[in-house]
Amino acid sequence: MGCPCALHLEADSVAHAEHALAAVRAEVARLEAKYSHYREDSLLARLADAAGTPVAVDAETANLLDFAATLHAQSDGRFDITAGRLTRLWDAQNGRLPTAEEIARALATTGWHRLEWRRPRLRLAPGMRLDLGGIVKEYAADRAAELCRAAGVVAGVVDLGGDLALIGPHRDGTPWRVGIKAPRAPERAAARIELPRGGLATSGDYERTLIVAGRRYSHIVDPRTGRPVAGFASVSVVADSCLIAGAAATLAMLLGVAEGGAYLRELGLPHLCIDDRGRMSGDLVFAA
Amino acid sequence: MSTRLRCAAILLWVAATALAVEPGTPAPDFALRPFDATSPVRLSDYRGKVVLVDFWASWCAPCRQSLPLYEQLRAGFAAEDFAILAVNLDEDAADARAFLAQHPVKYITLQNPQGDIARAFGLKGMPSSYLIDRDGVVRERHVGFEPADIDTLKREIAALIAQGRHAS
Amino acid sequence: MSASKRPSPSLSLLLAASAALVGNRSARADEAAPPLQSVGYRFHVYDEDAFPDRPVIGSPQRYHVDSQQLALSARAGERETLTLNAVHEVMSGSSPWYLVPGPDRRPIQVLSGATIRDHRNAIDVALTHDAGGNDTTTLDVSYSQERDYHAAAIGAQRSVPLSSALTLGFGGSLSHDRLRPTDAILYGRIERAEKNTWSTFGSLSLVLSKYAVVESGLQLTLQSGYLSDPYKLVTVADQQIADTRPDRRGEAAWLVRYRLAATARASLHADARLAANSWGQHSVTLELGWYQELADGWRLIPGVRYYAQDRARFYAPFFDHADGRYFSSDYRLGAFGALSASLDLRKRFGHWELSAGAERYHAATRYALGGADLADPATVSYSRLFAGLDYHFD
Amino acid sequence: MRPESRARRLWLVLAAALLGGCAATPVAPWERGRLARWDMGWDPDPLQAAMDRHSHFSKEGTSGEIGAAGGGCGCN
Repeated sequence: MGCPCALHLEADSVAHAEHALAAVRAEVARLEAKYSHYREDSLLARLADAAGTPVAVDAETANLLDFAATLHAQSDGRFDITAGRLTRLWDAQNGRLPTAEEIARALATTGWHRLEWRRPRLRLAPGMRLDLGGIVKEYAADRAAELCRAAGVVAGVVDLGGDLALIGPHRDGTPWRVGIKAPRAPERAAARIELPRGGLATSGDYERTLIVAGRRYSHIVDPRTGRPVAGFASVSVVADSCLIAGAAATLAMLLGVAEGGAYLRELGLPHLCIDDRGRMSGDLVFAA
Repeated sequence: MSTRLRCAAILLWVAATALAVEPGTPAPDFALRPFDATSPVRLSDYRGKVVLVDFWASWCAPCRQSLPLYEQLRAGFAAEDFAILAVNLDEDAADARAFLAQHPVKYITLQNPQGDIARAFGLKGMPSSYLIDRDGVVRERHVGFEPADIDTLKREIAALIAQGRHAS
Repeated sequence: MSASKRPSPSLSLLLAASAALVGNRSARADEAAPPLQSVGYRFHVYDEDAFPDRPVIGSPQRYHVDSQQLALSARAGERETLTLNAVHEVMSGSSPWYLVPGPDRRPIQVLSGATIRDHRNAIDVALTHDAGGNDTTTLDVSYSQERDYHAAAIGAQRSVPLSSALTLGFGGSLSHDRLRPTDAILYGRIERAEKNTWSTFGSLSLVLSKYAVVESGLQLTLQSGYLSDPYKLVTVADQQIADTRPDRRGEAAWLVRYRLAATARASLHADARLAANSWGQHSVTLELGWYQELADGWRLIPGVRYYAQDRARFYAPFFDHADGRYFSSDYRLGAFGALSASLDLRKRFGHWELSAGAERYHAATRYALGGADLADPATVSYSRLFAGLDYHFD
Repeated sequence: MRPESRARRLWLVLAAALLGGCAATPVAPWERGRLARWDMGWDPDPLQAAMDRHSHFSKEGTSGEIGAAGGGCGCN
């Protein structure tokens, strides 16, 4: 997943733990291969190659697309997985700012309305590329936790680069103490909270960030303007699943400081927002 | 072929070709009386909302599981443009009432002891549910019920609610 | 793009949209439901009529069996049900040994002097997989153990709907039985023996109307091994020799079952069976039951049963000459018929169900299929009583 | 009457009953309330049915049922 991953388990035996670890590794590798934004052999790359013609997708992909459709509706179009070309332009790997012409060209292949989605058939507009950032890593964390439970390991945490899915509380029933990353010093925790189950996800401008001439350009791009969002440095959300937490956090990032905070309050999910000056807001502030 | 056997063959053929409501076709409208009210409820009154029409009966074993889960579904989507209309097909209303006393639900339960609405929908099994979009078009059909189906249904309902917002 | 609209936050929509991906385990009823579905207990008393005052050697007291049955059924997976049936029986009494010709050539029964006291323990475990839509597969394993008899069996059966009205059933079973008769040396009985039973069946059931269903099935059974009764003797030319039967037996049975929902609160059960085996026996069975629901959870179930068979080729009360290879005077291989009547009363209150019932089984040579020349005095009538208590968890 | 001819007559009656079934009117899924009743099962009380079969099997020379047969016992 291109980020440090960790698995904390409490199991009956080393063999038990290794069994769970192997299952997690295989699952994360499977999802990485299938939905990677970068790999040219991924399903997303193959869908981009087939853009213009309808393709029947598998049930898992269909479920992810349906989930993305709901997020698109909830964010009034700001969360848009069709923005793959745009997000690539603003990726740190480019090392330079995109030109206005490049942005305009990417925008022309972006937009949920340009995609035809009627389960199980998907047709991308020519030139369109999907980006499942904000969903797929979080989904992978939930899947990994589920696999651990299925393997009989009921206490533990899956950590995929700061997105956490709880397998279950410590074996004595106490919750895990988990840290929320500080956006400007990701090695340090901005806050610590206790979590028995569910998921915690953070969306921030510190990952895959393009820095040009001392200015930070978030990889989270508003598909309506084609430019990175400005506002929060990071948003962390706690929810029943890492998937929900990640989706809510990404949506809040996209909505910006004023609307994003209101959105999270209305959802009623515990959250911590940190703006670009390091000011914190949200009901998890006490944990900082 | 004897007349009797020929009759049987014709009846079976008629049964096999009876029109069934498939996803993509408009849901047949109906007006049915609820258990707890006198004035009939029309499906078309719910145009603009996503509607789940569930055909059930007290004798249908999976309905013991489906009713409580549909009640959770109703509660989960209470704030949305979503409604459940349950069409009961018991011949004897007393059986249905006894079942509802055991498995109380807050969504609307309608009586269709003659089964003509079930026939209009061309039910293939019991229970059967039809997910109808805001324009009154059947989008999904589920025959039988298993607890895991509720997740599929939730996704489908969420997708239809999202689509409606889109169009508006 | 148009001016920004206010987003519409809805956690329930987010949860719903993600349900298919990450599940929503707390909302599922199957995890909250108890794995146990039902538990049942029955106590049966089976009592054979004593020999009437006829000349008898030995005790006139015949078989008496007290049986206890414990059954439970539990969910064993999302689509699997496990049922377990355990039986403990205590048998006592004397059993027919052999017949001798009386002064008027009427057979006289000789009973073994010793009173048998034995018990039997049996267990049957069945796992049913329900693929939905009436498509089920059942595997079962059973074991039965007595002091002198052990039987282990496995079976499988499948039920597949062919159309909305027609269902196909088929299956088979295999049983391996081991005998170690008691007092084998003392009485010159076989010391140990085995037999195997293969059985297969196929059936079709058809929905006739809103009120009636019918099922027709054929069962074929093949037995091989030691099929004689080690405890029985037979009089051949005034000598008692061991009961001697062929070591193979094939049997075919055709069954028809009919169920009619006669009224809103009652149904009629009618079962018929025709059977024939390679030992020359034929039989007819007719069974009628009426399930009447009464007020307040009461239910009354009267039933009648008619059974008639003719005799096996090598059966006679006694043989004057030793011509032939096989000899048996086991009354079960003779010609007889039986009429039985039963009455079952049940009362349901909440999750509990109390049941009690009785059966009177009256057997006589005069009911035999095709009649019989000589009445076998061992032909037995019995009475049966039972009481039970069941608990249903749902 | 000879046993064979009596048996043959019964076969005929049962066969006619079965063929009559071909003329059955199709029953819609929602019309199966009566058929779904407990007392309309082939063996509504399997526990009781097992015991009935056991006692008949131990007394009679022939047997047979629809369904997989179980193991034997010393009773027969």
